[in-house]
Amino acid sequence: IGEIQRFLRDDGVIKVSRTLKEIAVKVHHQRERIMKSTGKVPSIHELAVQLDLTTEQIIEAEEAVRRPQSIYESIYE
Amino acid sequence: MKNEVVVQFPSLSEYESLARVIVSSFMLPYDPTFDELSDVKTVVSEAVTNAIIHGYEYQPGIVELRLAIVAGILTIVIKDNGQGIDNIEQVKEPLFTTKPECERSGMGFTIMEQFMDRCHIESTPGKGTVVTLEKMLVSVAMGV
Amino acid sequence: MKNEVVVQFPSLSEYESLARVIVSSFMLPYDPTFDELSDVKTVVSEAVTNAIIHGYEYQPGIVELRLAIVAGILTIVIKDNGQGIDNIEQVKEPLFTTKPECERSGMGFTIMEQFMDRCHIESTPGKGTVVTLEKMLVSVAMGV
Ligand SMILES: Nc1ncnc2c1ncn2[C@@H]1O[C@H](COP(=O)(O)OP(=O)(O)O)[C@@H](O)[C@H]1O
Ligand SMILES: Nc1ncnc2c1ncn2[C@@H]1O[C@H](COP(=O)(O)OP(=O)(O)O)[C@@H](O)[C@H]1O
Ligand SMILES: [Mg+2]
Ligand SMILES: [Mg+2]
Repeated sequence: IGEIQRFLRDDGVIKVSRTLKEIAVKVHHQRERIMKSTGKVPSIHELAVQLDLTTEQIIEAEEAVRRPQSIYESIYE
Repeated sequence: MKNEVVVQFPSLSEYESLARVIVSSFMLPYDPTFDELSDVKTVVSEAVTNAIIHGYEYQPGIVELRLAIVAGILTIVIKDNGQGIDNIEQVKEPLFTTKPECERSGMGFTIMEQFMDRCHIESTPGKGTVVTLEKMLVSVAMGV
Repeated sequence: MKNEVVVQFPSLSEYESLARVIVSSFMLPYDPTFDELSDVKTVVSEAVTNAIIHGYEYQPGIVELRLAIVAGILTIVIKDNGQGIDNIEQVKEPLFTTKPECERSGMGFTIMEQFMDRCHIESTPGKGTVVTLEKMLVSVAMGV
């Protein structure tokens, strides 16, 4: 993620919505993985640590993929 | 209330998202699970949407959101100064809605009662509505 | 202010993150760039931290955050009712800090001035401080 962010930063005009969507996908996969292996729902903190993200990023990402605009993007990308 | 967060925002549906991230961030220090968080976000969405579409009927107004956690109990208060509710028992009934034309499900209050440990409605017709929601946080309850 | 969001939260550093996600959620409908959002979150952190550690000196108090976007200009107001600032010109100077023991960098206001288009400080000693920050949003400016 750090790498991606650095790349995106260089570009300068990359939209946040895009980065957040990528984070949301990672979070979703990790959550499924944890639930399969432990049978428990992970906490946001656990996911943040495992994915080297901040809890803030997870909250933002989860919300961003709810937006109609993001749905539009994921359909047409 | 101790350590309370108070938010006022315009009665526009674009702020539903704001209310959801605020409650998420507020709960974070209590290490919520994904599911806990998603339940709470859902009820906040329901209550905020109600304030916007029923309370203010899409007219400009201010929605107030208050959050506090005391002794492991999360309290969420959602307040509007809109048209209020005549019959509180009736609106709590599953599938009851006064806006069937809006494709509303009439399940908002049912969801709030289901997902939270307490759902209390106070309302004065012509003055507005205050919905108070409470939930015992599992992680805190378990002493995690 | 039109379409303004007002948030009051206790002067505890755990709410710095709340302030950051609030501003982020508030800006997101305007489809900000990565840099824009990260700059704005940084200045919000700086101003909120200042209110907590300098304004209230870690004593209990309320920090107020106000957000509005009008004609593509984001306005952020951070207000405390803390001890206030004696010499505003002085505190704006790079590296100036009254808390060198805290490993503060003295760069808070310099960062705010750098990252935002406007940084205005109003303060009354003994009464509190209001910091007003403005930024023209690129995405809006470009009509994206
Ligand atoms: N904030 C409010 N102000 C006025 N009326 C409300 C409010 N919230 C709910 N109501 C009334 O309660 C009814 C049931 O609400 P709800 O269970 O959320 O179903 P729905 O929103 O789908 O109609 C609404 O149809 C409306 O008449
Ligand atoms: N909200 C505030 N209330 C009172 N004093 C403040 C406030 N914000 C900043 N100051 C004063 O301005 C100085 C410079 O602030 P800043 O540039 O952020 O550097 P730093 O926080 O690292 O000291 C602080 O050391 C403090 O004396
Ligand atoms: Mg409803
Ligand atoms: Mg500072």
